[in-house]
Amino acid sequence: MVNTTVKIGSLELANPVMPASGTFAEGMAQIIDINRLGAIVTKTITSDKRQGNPPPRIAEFRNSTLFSIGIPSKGADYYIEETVTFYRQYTPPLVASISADSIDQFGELAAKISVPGVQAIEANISCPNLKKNGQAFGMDAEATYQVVRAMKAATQVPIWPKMTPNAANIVEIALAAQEAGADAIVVSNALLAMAIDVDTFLPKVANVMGGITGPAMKPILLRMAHQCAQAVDIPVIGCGGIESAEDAIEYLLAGASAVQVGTANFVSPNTMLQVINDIIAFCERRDISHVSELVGAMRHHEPIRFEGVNSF
Amino acid sequence: MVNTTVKIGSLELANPVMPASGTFAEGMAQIIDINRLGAIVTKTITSDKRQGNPPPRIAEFRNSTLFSIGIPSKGADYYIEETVTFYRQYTPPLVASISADSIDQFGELAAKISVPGVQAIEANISCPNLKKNGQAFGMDAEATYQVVRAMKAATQVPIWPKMTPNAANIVEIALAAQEAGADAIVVSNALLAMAIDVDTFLPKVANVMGGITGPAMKPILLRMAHQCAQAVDIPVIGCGGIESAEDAIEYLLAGASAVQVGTANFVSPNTMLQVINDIIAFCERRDISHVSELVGAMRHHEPIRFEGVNSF
Amino acid sequence: MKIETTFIADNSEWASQCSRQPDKLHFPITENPARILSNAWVNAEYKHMVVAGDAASLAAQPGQFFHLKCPGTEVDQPYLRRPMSLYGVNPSAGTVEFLYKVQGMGTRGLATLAEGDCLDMLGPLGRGFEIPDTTRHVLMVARGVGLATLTPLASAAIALGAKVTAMLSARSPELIMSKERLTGAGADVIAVSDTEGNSAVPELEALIRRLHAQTPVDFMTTCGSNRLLKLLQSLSKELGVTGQIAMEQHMGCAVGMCYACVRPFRQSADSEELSYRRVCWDGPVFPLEEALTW
Amino acid sequence: MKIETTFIADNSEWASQCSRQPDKLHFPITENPARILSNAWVNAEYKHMVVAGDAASLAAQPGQFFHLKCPGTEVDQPYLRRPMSLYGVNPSAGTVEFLYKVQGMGTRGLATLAEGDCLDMLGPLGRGFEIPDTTRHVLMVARGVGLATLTPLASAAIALGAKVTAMLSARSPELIMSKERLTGAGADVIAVSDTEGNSAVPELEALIRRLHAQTPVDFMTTCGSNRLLKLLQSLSKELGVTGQIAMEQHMGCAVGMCYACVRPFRQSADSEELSYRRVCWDGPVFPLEEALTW
Ligand SMILES: Cc1cc2nc3c(=O)[nH]c(=O)nc-3n(C[C@H](O)[C@H](O)[C@H](O)COP(=O)(O)OP(=O)(O)OC[C@H]3O[C@@H](n4cnc5c(N)ncnc54)[C@H](O)[C@@H]3O)c2cc1C
Ligand SMILES: Cc1cc2nc3c(=O)[nH]c(=O)nc-3n(C[C@H](O)[C@H](O)[C@H](O)COP(=O)(O)OP(=O)(O)OC[C@H]3O[C@@H](n4cnc5c(N)ncnc54)[C@H](O)[C@@H]3O)c2cc1C
Ligand SMILES: Cc1cc2nc3c(=O)[nH]c(=O)nc-3n(C[C@H](O)[C@H](O)[C@H](O)COP(=O)(O)O)c2cc1C
Ligand SMILES: Cc1cc2nc3c(=O)[nH]c(=O)nc-3n(C[C@H](O)[C@H](O)[C@H](O)COP(=O)(O)O)c2cc1C
Ligand code: FES
Ligand code: FES
Repeated sequence: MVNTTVKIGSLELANPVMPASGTFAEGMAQIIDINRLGAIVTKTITSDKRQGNPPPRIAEFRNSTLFSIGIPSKGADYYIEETVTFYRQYTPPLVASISADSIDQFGELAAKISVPGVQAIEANISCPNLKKNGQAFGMDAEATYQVVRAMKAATQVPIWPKMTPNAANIVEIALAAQEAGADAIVVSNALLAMAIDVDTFLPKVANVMGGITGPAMKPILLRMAHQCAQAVDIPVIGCGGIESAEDAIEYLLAGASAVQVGTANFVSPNTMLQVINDIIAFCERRDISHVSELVGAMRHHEPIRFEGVNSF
Repeated sequence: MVNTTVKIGSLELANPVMPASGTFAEGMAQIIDINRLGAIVTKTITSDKRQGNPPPRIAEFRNSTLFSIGIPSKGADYYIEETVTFYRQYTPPLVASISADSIDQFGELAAKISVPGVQAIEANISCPNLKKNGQAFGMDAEATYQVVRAMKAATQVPIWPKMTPNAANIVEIALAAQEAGADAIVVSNALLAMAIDVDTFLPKVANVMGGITGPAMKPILLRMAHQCAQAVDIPVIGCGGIESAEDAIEYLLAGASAVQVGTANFVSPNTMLQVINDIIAFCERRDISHVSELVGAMRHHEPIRFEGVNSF
Repeated sequence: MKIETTFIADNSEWASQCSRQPDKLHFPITENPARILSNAWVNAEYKHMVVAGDAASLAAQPGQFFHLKCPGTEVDQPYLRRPMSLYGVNPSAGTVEFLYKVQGMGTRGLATLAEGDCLDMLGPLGRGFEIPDTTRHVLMVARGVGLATLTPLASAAIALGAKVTAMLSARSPELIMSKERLTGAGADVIAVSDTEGNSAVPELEALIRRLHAQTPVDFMTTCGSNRLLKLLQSLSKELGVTGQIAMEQHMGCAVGMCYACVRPFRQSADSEELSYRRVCWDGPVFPLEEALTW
Repeated sequence: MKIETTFIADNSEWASQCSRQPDKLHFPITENPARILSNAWVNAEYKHMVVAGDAASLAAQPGQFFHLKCPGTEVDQPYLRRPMSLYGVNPSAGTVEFLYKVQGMGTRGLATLAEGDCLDMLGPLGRGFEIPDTTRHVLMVARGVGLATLTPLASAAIALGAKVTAMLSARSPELIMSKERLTGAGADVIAVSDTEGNSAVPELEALIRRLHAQTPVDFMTTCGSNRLLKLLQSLSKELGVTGQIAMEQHMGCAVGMCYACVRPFRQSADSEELSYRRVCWDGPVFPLEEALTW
C-alpha cells in the first residue's frame, strides 16, 4: 500500500493531484468520481460579474493551446450560494481562486468567500489576460507581497498565491509571497503567447494575446517550479503541461509537493484519476512507500570522471 | 517577380531569411547553397577559448528541444582568421555573434572583430546558460543599454542585440537597446527550461537547465517579437520556432522585418531555402509584389457587431 | 446536480481496448472507447459513421453532441477533441451515428477510422432540443452540416405526434443528404439547391409562408447558417411561432469548464441586454429569439 | 572548404517523391529522400535496411554515418533525426545499408518502413576510419551495435591488402550478426558470447595476445563499448599498435553546428590536457589513444 497523502501547510490532501483553476467545473462530476481528487480548485472569480473576452477565445497547436478567456465571473454571491454548496457534497477540500483589481479588494473578497467549505484560497495574481499586456500583480514582488498580506489579514483560510511565468524574477516573487505569509505557492499560470492566421492576417484569438497551456510548456514551467522550490520553505504546487503520472512525478522530483492538471482535463476528463492511479503504480514498482519521498528527489549528474586527468 | 529584399538599418538583405546563432556553421555549405540566404549568422564567440557545458547537452521533446551547450568558443583570433575568411567566399552579409563577461569586454570584442567581411554584430546578451540561473545582461534594461552603448562606441559595424525571452519586461529592454543606438534587435533567444528522467531521477541535461527551442515555442516568442515591434522604431528580427514559410510570415505580419531559423536547421538543413521559396510562392499567390508589405500587416478582429444592441 | 454513486472510476479499464464496454452507468457522461461499426462516404465531402455506443451514449437526445478524440497521423496531431452532433441513436441496436464533413485536421483523422477501430468519444453533451408536448407541426430548415444536427429531431417530433416538414438546402442536389432517412421517419421533405436556383432566402421565405398557410407551423428549428437564422427569427416573430437554433463554436472542454465556446445572446427576446453563454453547456440548442445573428 | 557550385538548390524537388533522385551531385552531403528496398528483421532486436542511395550517399566511407529522419506515428513523433552508421555501400548496385537495433521512439519508427517507402536521410557525415596504407593486419573488436559500424571496414582493409580479424561479442550466439558478410569479405571471424562464457575481458585479452603473437596486429579498432575501449587502449599502448575507435553521443544537427554531441578527449596520447570534440564532425572515429573511457 502506497501512502499518497501530502500536506500543504495545515491542509492534508488524500493525494497530490488536483485540477488547475479554470479547467474544472461542476460538469466534471457527471463524468468522473471527483471524490478521488486530492483537492478541488475552482475557476477564478471576481467580486463583481464579468463577461470575459470576446470570442474567438481559443486556438490549438500541435501540443498546446492558446486560450484568451479573461475572467468571466458570476460574482462572489453566486460562488458562495451555488458553487460552494455544490462542492460541499464532495469530500476533497475546496480551493477557491480569486482575482481583484486592487490590493484592498483582494483582501475583501478573500474575507467574503471565507465561508465554511472553502479550505484554501488561490490568489490569481497572474492572469495574463486581465491586465493590459499581461502586467498583473504577480509581475512584481512588492505587489505580490501586498496582495498576500491583505488576504492573510482578512482571513484564517490558507492562501496560495499563483505565480505568473511571465515574470522574470519568479524566485524573488515567490520569496515575497512567502514573506507575506503565503501557505503555499502554485507555480504556475500560463505564459503569454499569440498566433496569427496567415490566410486572414487575423490573430487567432480576438484579444490578440492569450495564455499558452498544455504539454509543450512543461519544460519551462517545471524549471520555474524547481527554482521556486529551491528558494522557498513553504510547499510548492506544480502546474503546467501535466498529462501523465510521469509528468506529475517530474514535478515532484523537481521539488513540488503536489500538482495541478489543467488543459489535459479537456483532452481527457479521466486524466487526473489516471495520474493518481499511475503514480501509485510507479511507487509500487519502485518500492516507494510514501509518495512524498519523491518530493525534491532529483539527483545530479556527476561531473565527468577524468580518471586522474586534471579537468580543464 | 516578387521583390524579396529587406533593409535592416543600413544593411540590405537579398531576402529576410537567415540562420539563428548557434544553429549554423561551415558544415552547412556542404549541404546547401548558402549564397541563397539573406544573411549568415555565426555561433556566439567569446574573446577567450571556452569549452562549454558538460554533456549530456541535449534532450528532445515532441515538438521542441532542450539544449545546454554553453558558449564553447575558439576565441576571437580563430574567428577572424578562420571563420571570417571562410564566409568571405560567400555573398550574404556575415553577422558575428559575441558574448562577454563585462560591458567593457563587449566593447573590446566588438572592436576586435570589426574586420572587413563582418557586416553586423549580434550581441548575445541573452544566453541562458552562461550566467547562473540565466541571469544575463539582457535581463536588465540598464545593462542592455550599457552593452549596446559600449559596442556602438567601439565600432561602426551595425549592432543587433538579441533579446532574452526570460526577461519579463522585454519591451523596456528593447527600448533601452534602441535608445543606446542599436541598429536592429533580434527577438529572441531561448527560454530557460529543464526536464528530469523519471527512471534515473537525473536531469536530462547535465547543467540541469538549458534553452528550449523549436516550433512549440513559437507562440511565446512571436508574442514577444510583436510586443517589441510595436514599441521600437528600429527593425525587429524575429526568431523562435520557425520551420516553414507560414511561420516566417506570421513573424512578418507581427511586425518583424526579417527572421532567423534555428533548430529547424537540424531537422532539415534545407529548411531556410524552403522557407525562402515558399514565401515567394505565397506572395505570388496573393499578388504581393514586395515581401516587406507583409511586415506588420496583422489585422484585428472587429468588435462583435451587436446589430443595434448596446454592448455590455 | 449530484450524481449518486459509489462507483470508483477505474481508468485502467477505460483506457483499455474498445471491445470492452466499461460499466460507467452511474455517470451520465462517459469517456468511452467506442468500436467503429462503419465509416463510409456519403458523397465527396461527408462521411457517415456508426459506432457501438455504451449505455450513457445510447441515452443521447437530438441536439446533443459528442466530443470526439480524432486519431492523429504522422503529420496531423489534433490536440483537442472535435464536437459532432448526434446524427442518430438506436438503443436497441446499440448504435450511435454521426454525419460529418471532412474538412480539417480532426475530421481528416476521423475519416481514417475503419470498422473495428476505436473512437474515444466523450458524451452525450449539452442541452438538446426541447419541443413542447403540444407541438403539432415542426419546421426544420437545414443546410450542410446542420442536417446532421436536425435529422434526429424529426423522429422525436413524430413520436410526439407532430408533423415534420424538413427543408433541406445545399449547394447542389448531390449534397442533399438524409432525404431517405427523413422520409422514412415520416417527415415531409422539401429539397432546394443553389444549382437548381431555388435556395435563395426570398424563395425559402415564400415557401415557408405557403407551408404555414396550409398547416400552421408551431415550432421552427435551424442550425448553423446565419442567413437561415435571420429568416427564421423574423418569421417566428411575425408569425408568433416559437423555435430553437443549434449553434456552433470552437471548443476546449465541451463540458462547460473552459468558457472557450461562448457566443453573445440576448437575455430574452428583444432584450438589449447581452451576455455570453457557453455553446457546449448552456446549448448548443438555444431559443431562436435569444440568438444573435453574426 | 568551399564547394564549387553554380547549382541553386531547388527544395521543391528535394521535398518531392522519393522516386526522384534530385541532382545534388555538387554537394558532398545531401538531404536525400531515399527509397527503401528492404527492411527486414535479422534477429529479435535488429533490423537490416537497404535503401537506394543517391550519388553523394554512395560515396560514403566506413565509419561515416547518416542522420535519419525517423517516421512518426500517432503516438511517437521523433523530432530530431537519429544517427546510423553506414553498414554497407555498393556504388554499382546503388545501395546503402544500415543495421540497427530497435530500441526507442526513432528506431521503432524506422522499423515501420516497408519496401517502396521513403526515408529522408542526411549524409554521408563525419570522418570515417583512416587505416594507414601500409597496414598488414587489422583487428576489429565489436559488440552489439558496434558491429554495424565496423563491418564495412573489413572489405576496405582487405582491399588495401591487409588481413582482417573480427572478434564479435554478443550476449548470446543468436545475436552474433554479420559473420557471413565478414567471412565473405575475407575476414577471419572469432565469435564469443556471454552465454558461451568466453566473452569476458581477460579471455578476450588472452585471445588478442595469442593472435598478435601469430600474426602481428598493426591496427586496432573498436566501437561503443567502454570495457573494450579500455582493453584496446592498454593493449595498443603496451604492444605499440595504433588504432581508432568509433564513438557515439546524442546528436542535434550531426553536421558540426550545434555542439550537442561533444565528448572529452585528450589533446594527444597521455596528455593531461582535455577538450571537448564533436562526435559528429571531428569524429565519430577518433584515435584510440585520445579517447577517454567513461
Ligand atoms: C455542437 C457542434 C456540433 C457539430 N456537429 C457537427 C456535425 O454533426 N457534423 C459536422 O460535419 N460538423 C459538426 N460540427 C462542426 C465540427 O465540429 C467541425 O467541422 C470540426 O471541429 C472541424 O474540425 P477539423 O479539425 O476537421 O477542422 P479545422 O478547421 O482544422 O479545425 C480547427 C479547429 O477549429 C475547430 N472548428 C472548426 N470548425 C468548427 C465548427 N464549425 N464548430 C466548432 N469548432 C470548429 C476545430 O474543432 C478545431 O479545434 C459541430 C460543431 C459543434 C460546435
Ligand atoms: C555515429 C553513430 C552511429 C550509430 N550507428 C548505429 C548503428 O549503426 N546501429 C544502431 O543500432 N545504432 C547506432 N547508433 C545508435 C543510434 O543512433 C541510437 O540507437 C538511436 O539514436 C536511438 O534512437 P531511439 O529514438 O530509437 O532511442 P531513444 O532511446 O528513444 O532515443 C532518445 C534520444 O537519445 C538519442 N540516442 C539514444 N541512444 C543513442 C546512442 N547510442 N547514440 C546517439 N544517440 C542516442 C536518440 O538519437 C534520441 O535523440 C549510432 C549512434 C551514433 C552516434
Ligand atoms: C481555459 C483555461 C482557463 C484558465 N483559467 C484560469 C483561471 O481562471 N485562473 C487561473 O489561475 N488560471 C487559469 N488557467 C491556467 C491554468 O490554471 C493553468 O495554470 C495553466 O493552464 C497551465 O497548466 P496546464 O498546462 O496543465 O493547462 C486557465 C487555463 C485554461 C486552459
Ligand atoms: C544548439 C543551439 C545553440 C545555440 N547557440 C546560440 C548562441 O551561441 N548564441 C545565441 O545567441 N543563440 C544561440 N541559440 C539560440 C538560437 O539562436 C535561437 O535563438 C533559438 O534556438 C530559438 O530559435 P529556434 O526555435 O528556431 O531554434 C542556440 C540554439 C540552439 C538550439
Ligand atoms: S468548450 Fe469549454 S466551456 Fe464550452
Ligand atoms: S550533433 Fe551538432 S555538433 Fe554534433
